[in-house]
Amino acid sequence: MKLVIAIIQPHKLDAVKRELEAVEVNLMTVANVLGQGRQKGVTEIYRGAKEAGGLLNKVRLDIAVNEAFVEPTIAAITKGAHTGSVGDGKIFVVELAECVRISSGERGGAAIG
Amino acid sequence: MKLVIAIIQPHKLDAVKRELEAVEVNLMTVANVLGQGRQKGVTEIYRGAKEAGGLLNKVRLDIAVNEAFVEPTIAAITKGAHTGSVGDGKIFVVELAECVRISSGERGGAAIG
Amino acid sequence: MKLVIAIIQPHKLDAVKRELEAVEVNLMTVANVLGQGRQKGVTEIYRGAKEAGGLLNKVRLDIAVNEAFVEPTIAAITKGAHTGSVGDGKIFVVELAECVRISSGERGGAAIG
Amino acid sequence: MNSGDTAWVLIASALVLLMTIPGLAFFYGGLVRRKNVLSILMQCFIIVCVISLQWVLFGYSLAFGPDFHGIIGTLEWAGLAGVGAAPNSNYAATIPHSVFMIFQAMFAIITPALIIGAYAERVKFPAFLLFTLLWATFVYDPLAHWVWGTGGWLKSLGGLDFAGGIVVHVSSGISALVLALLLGKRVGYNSKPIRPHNLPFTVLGAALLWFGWFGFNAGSALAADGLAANAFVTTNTATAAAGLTWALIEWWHNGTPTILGVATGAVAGLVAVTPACGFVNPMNALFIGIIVALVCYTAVAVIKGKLGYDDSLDAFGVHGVGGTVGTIATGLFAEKAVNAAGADGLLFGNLHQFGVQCLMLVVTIAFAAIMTFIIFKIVDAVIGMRVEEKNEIIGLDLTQQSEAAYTVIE
Amino acid sequence: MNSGDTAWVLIASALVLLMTIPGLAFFYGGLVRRKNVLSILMQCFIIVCVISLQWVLFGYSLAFGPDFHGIIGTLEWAGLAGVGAAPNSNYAATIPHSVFMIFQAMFAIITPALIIGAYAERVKFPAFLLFTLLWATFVYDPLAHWVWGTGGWLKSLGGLDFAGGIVVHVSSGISALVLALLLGKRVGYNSKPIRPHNLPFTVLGAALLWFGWFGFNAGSALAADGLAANAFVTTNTATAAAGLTWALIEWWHNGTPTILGVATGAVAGLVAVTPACGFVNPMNALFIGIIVALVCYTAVAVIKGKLGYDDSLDAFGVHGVGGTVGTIATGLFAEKAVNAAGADGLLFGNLHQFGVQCLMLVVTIAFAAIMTFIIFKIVDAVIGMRVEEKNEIIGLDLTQQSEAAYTVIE
Amino acid sequence: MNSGDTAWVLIASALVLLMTIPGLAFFYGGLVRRKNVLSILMQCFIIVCVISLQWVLFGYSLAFGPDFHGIIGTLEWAGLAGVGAAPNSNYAATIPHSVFMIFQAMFAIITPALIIGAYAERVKFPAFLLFTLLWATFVYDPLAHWVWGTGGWLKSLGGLDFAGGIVVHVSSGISALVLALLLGKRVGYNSKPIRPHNLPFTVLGAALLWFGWFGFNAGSALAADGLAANAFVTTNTATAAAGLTWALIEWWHNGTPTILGVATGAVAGLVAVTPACGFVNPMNALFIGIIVALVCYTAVAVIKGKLGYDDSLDAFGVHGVGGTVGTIATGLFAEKAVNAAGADGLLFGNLHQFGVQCLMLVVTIAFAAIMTFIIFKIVDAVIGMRVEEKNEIIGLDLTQQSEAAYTVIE
Ligand SMILES: Nc1ncnc2c1ncn2[C@@H]1O[C@H](COP(=O)(O)OP(=O)(O)O)[C@@H](O)[C@H]1O
Ligand SMILES: Nc1ncnc2c1ncn2[C@@H]1O[C@H](COP(=O)(O)OP(=O)(O)O)[C@@H](O)[C@H]1O
Ligand SMILES: Nc1ncnc2c1ncn2[C@@H]1O[C@H](COP(=O)(O)OP(=O)(O)O)[C@@H](O)[C@H]1O
Repeated sequence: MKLVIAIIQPHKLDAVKRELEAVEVNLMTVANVLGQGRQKGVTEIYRGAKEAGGLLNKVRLDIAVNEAFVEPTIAAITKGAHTGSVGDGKIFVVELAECVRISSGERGGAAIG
Repeated sequence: MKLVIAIIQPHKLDAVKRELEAVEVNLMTVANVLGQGRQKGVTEIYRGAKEAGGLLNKVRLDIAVNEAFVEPTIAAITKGAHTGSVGDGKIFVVELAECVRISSGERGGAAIG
Repeated sequence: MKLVIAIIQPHKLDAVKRELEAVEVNLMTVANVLGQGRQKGVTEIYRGAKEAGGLLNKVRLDIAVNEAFVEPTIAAITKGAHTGSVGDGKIFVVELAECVRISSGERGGAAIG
Repeated sequence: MNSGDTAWVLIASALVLLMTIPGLAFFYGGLVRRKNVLSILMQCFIIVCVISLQWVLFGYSLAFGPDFHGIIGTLEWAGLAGVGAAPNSNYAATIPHSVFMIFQAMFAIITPALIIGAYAERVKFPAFLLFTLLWATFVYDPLAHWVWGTGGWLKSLGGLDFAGGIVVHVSSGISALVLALLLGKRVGYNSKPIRPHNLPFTVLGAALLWFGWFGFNAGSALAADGLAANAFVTTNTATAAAGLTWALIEWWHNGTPTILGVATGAVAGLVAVTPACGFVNPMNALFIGIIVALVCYTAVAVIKGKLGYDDSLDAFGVHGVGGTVGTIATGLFAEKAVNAAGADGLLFGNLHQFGVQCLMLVVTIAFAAIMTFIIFKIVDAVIGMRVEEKNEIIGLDLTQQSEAAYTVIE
Repeated sequence: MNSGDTAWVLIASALVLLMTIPGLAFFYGGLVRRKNVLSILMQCFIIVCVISLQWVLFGYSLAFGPDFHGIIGTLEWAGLAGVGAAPNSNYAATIPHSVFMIFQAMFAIITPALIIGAYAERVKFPAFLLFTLLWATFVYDPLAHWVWGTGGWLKSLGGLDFAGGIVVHVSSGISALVLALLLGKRVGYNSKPIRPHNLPFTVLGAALLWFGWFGFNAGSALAADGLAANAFVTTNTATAAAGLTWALIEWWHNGTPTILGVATGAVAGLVAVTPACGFVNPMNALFIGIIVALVCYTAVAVIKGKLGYDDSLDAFGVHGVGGTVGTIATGLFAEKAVNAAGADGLLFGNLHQFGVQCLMLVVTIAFAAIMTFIIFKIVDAVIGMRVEEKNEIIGLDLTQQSEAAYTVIE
Repeated sequence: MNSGDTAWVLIASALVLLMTIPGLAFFYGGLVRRKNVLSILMQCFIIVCVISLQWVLFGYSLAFGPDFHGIIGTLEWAGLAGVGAAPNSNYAATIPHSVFMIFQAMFAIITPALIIGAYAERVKFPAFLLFTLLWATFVYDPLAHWVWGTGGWLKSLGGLDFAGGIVVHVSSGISALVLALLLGKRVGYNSKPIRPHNLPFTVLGAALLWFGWFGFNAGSALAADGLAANAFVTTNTATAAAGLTWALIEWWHNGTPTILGVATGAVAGLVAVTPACGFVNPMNALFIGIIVALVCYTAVAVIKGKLGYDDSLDAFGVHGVGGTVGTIATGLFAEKAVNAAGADGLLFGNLHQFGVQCLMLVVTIAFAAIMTFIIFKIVDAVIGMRVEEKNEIIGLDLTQQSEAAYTVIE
């Protein structure tokens, strides 16, 4: 089991969700985050005081999947979020030691989907 | 050491915290997240435009614990968050390679609690 | 590759970012979280109803780095966030199995920076 | 007809509308949880719509129309028949009758809206709507007739209620208590305080209430004259005194004063001075403000906790209790020196007036409580007042209105 | 001169300013996404600044100054020359001329601000600014002269527009449609609804619009008298009827009523009653409210979706369509019994008036549409109306103004 | 007595209250960080309470009561003795004396509230409270007497201050600067800009300030007449000019205009036109608006940064500097043609008046600065003005009031 963590552009969320559905990955947890990456933030000005390049809004997806789904998940996210330019985001994959479904107490691969 | 990540219903947070306290797990990090799971979201309507089943509010707990506490932590979360119906949430467990307490510089198991 | 997760005091974010820059760690994802730690929350009162010690605002940093950067990253965060008192925060390190840059499709260590 | 008086009552009418939306809507809306804020705004807004229509169609006629045995107005003025530009000198000789009518419409609107505070976060929208319509028709309209309508029996007895301490606040506050008791507590109540999701909204609402209340109270003089001026000054003074007193009590009792406390105190002060503002002098208004803060604080922060009913936003604790304080205070502090058309109170040697005020109070409490009980039972039988637990947990915004107040991710 | 009338029109002027900022600004601002809210507030605010100056410098003179062949005012009153404390009896005999001027200034301000709803979330700030200035000068000012200016040709034909159904709402609403079509859809439109980022702000705005509209409509009587009272009552009644009707349609159509629906309906009611409020009686205003809700709901929730243009915040669907309904309704329901200076409408046997109203409508639609098209083309050529896609995605707040509305991490 | 004038000053009084809460409270509240917003709202709200009481108990008498050697009013009117429905013809012959009193109360309230901008985010609540009470009594009340009180020495010299440029803005602005210097910078100031946590709130506040300021300025005519009309028009014109000018300067200087800039400019315009509005014509008001934007922008965005004091929300930069500009401008642009009871300024050949204005300015600056210094030292010795660093970091809402503005998780 793996936990796939993706940081994407907010306006790509719907496209990514569509692609994930297409590979039957339907469960996920989504959060608002701010990103500092190669993409430069926009300068902000408040009463003349400038703040160069602040953090940018990003969306973080956490998706726990069984091994077989890891590559399809990465491919789907990439497909939905890709524009080819700086700021598209990153995907991080972490080994998952255990997974529990609270409602049923199921564990492991069975609990993921 | 493990990092226990739990996604639960927001209104169960207090109950979960009480159960965790009972097993002496007092430290945690909490965040607002949105979940897409088996539980269906509620349809929203704005000037006639419908959006079926949006994301649902969930709470994410990140709890770093030593090995001995992993199962008690899972059990406590389950106890506090369980209702038996769809939407109760999931627990994910990840191996923790290191832990550092910033104030003292302590590392490893000693830094977790 | 490792994923370094740091929970720090919000007002230390700028200092931490400066220290990270100094060791050439420029990419990161930042989120608002609430922490329950050894530091006590402040009592809140609403029309006479008291709630003792609620959760405290914290900032969470997720930084994916190659092995060589792990210790410098920990050191930089510690330097920026340290005051020596309760509440300074924690750093958690997790093994990273894979990393993908969406824009280019690059993988592994090359995708991280 | 007097253009200055007309200008004043027109703007006062607009101010009283402002009290309900956005004033009360934001005062209450900030106090609930994020998932229920729209339900409050919706309830306030739709009340404005529904009661505006009820009022012009028949409510005004029931309340202020030609008297039927002192207990109700006839339907002669239904659909505003005969309510036009010509003044009605029974009510206000220097302004168009329709201006008096619309000014009173705004009072009829805000009264049921005050009750929202008691059942917030747990009623079905259709049930709320039916309840409100019945309550306005069978509680507010008769009561307004008794106390303010030409020929109304409490008015004939000499009861004093300058701007609605009885008709607006006691009536809604008592009904709120009855509803809170009948509905039961919110899911999760008691385990820990249910925190206001947006206190700045609450402060915005409180400030707009204060602002609008000048229309409510000083507008009730129905002229731009010395009496309006007195009502304006007493209103501001009592409110300030109550807001400050509440802060000081909190300071002493809990160690810190809070903005929610000051805002709540100010509203309590506004409530208490409402029946009194055109009959008492400013220094006595100051006392009224101090007293009401002491009493309401005790009700809200001490007694409610002990009795354990869930008056979500303290509609009873502030309006019911505050209106009671104000009604009695009017019986104490009223003086003919302030308003020759009024009466002297107990402190000026007139025990009779004090008795009349207490009578009015008892009558109103009994009437409002009983009627609310009956209406609740009817609506509960027909529709069911309370939402399912599942929907209460998800929140009323999504389940009753299919809307969310704020986006999280865009 | 009459101090009561002056007091009323002064406060009414302030109320109409309040309609634009913060009223409309928050109504619209809540409906857009988080990243664009400041752009809306900015557009509303700067319109107030720019048009205030345009108006005193030359706009007022163009619109209301000495007539030139029925089509425009001369520049005789530019820089407010001769517009002082003495009343101008052509417009308002009992108040200072400068009060009439500033009251009208607020109308000139809000009209271009209404159009914002159509191009929200995708125009360049400099282009918006130039467009607005040209539109105010070449669309609003002439139209105001035709309908309201002494000697204006539509006024001479007997066209009735009490408070701006034609001049304000139809003109801006039609222009909004033209702009929406010319600009094209927002990035991501259609894939799923673009959700309001802060509905409480929208409700706040709607409530302030309702409140301020009393100044708009009842202030248009230019006196604190029975006519103002009638306009006040009809305004409130039509608005309430439209808000409630919208909720009921939604309930029947979608299963739940929404606060956004009630607020939208209320605004539609306000729009439709605007031309009519000083000519119709309250019960007919009630009908107007019901009708406009039915028509606008269809336009916004059914037709717009089918035709597929992106009128971001329904400036056309509410103001264009609602203003049209109101203008026609005035031709139907107007009666001399309400306002002797008005006329009877079709239902009172006067087909002529109905024809005049339709003529006004056609003229206004054609004029506004053509002029907006021309101005758009000019501005688009000079500056470019639409922001780059990249900037649209990042949001206008950061890219057009270098500001963010809310902090995320502090 | 005149009902139209009374109606106007009553509503104007309510408008000036609205300026403080919610106007200024939200203008300032949006500019601070999330953790301090309630502290601002609290400070504004409690000032309304405390000064309302101070004013009726003794403040009004000190400021406007029977003169004692030109420097202070006696306590003859303490507790509003003799301040009732009968007009006081020294101040306003056509409205009840109590209306004049309550109108002035609102000025006494907002003045210390303006100072909040200088010490925001770092004072102890009890210290703030004591400071405010002392400042109102020992700075505001005497100054109001000198400039506006019958017999006041600056008034006797012929100083012109129509609505409080000196009494309200210069006095508070200078005191703000002194406080900012004495208190020192906020923790973390300078490392990077402290960003406004909710700019829509700030815009809401600015818009309500603009709206309420019509009451402030045009209400200062104390009648609904041509003078009020002039004040209304000049106020709107100067404000619009200043808002637009600020945007243009920013555009040129930084590349983009901002809504915070426009709002700040508008407030600066309002401030500068305050002393002048009843003495100058609209076109000169337009110039005043342009000038004040240029000067205040320089003060806020250039000079402050160089000098390095932390005037958190620019209370000095806007009110101190803007009030100074307005006071001098009054000495330049005033003309008897606008207000026969006024005087001609320098541009109309009257050097004397210009001198008097400068004298008033110097006196006020010196008096306010010295008194603020003394009061600060006293309060700092007794209570300590500044919060502990730990509490400043956690935020004033939690540490001074035990409240949080917004819930994060529910
Ligand atoms: N090494 C990293 N650790 C944590 N987050 C990262 C890292 N690199 C990128 N991110 C996240 O991904 C987002 C996109 O990164 P960016 O460098 O702009 O994109 P890209 O690599 O596609 O050009 C960043 O804003 C940040 O949130
Ligand atoms: N595979 C997964 N990956 C990431 N998050 C998940 C996954 N499965 C569930 N979740 C999270 O858990 C929440 C509850 O899931 P749901 O399927 O509704 O609950 P349950 O399995 O208890 O019925 C979801 O809303 C989502 O946030
Ligand atoms: N074991 C843990 N698991 C998850 N989060 C933790 C854990 N320990 C600490 N934290 C996070 O770190 C923050 C700081 O912890 P705290 O105990 O106050 O700091 P310190 O250890 O530096 O005194 C907490 O508020 C919490 O968010």
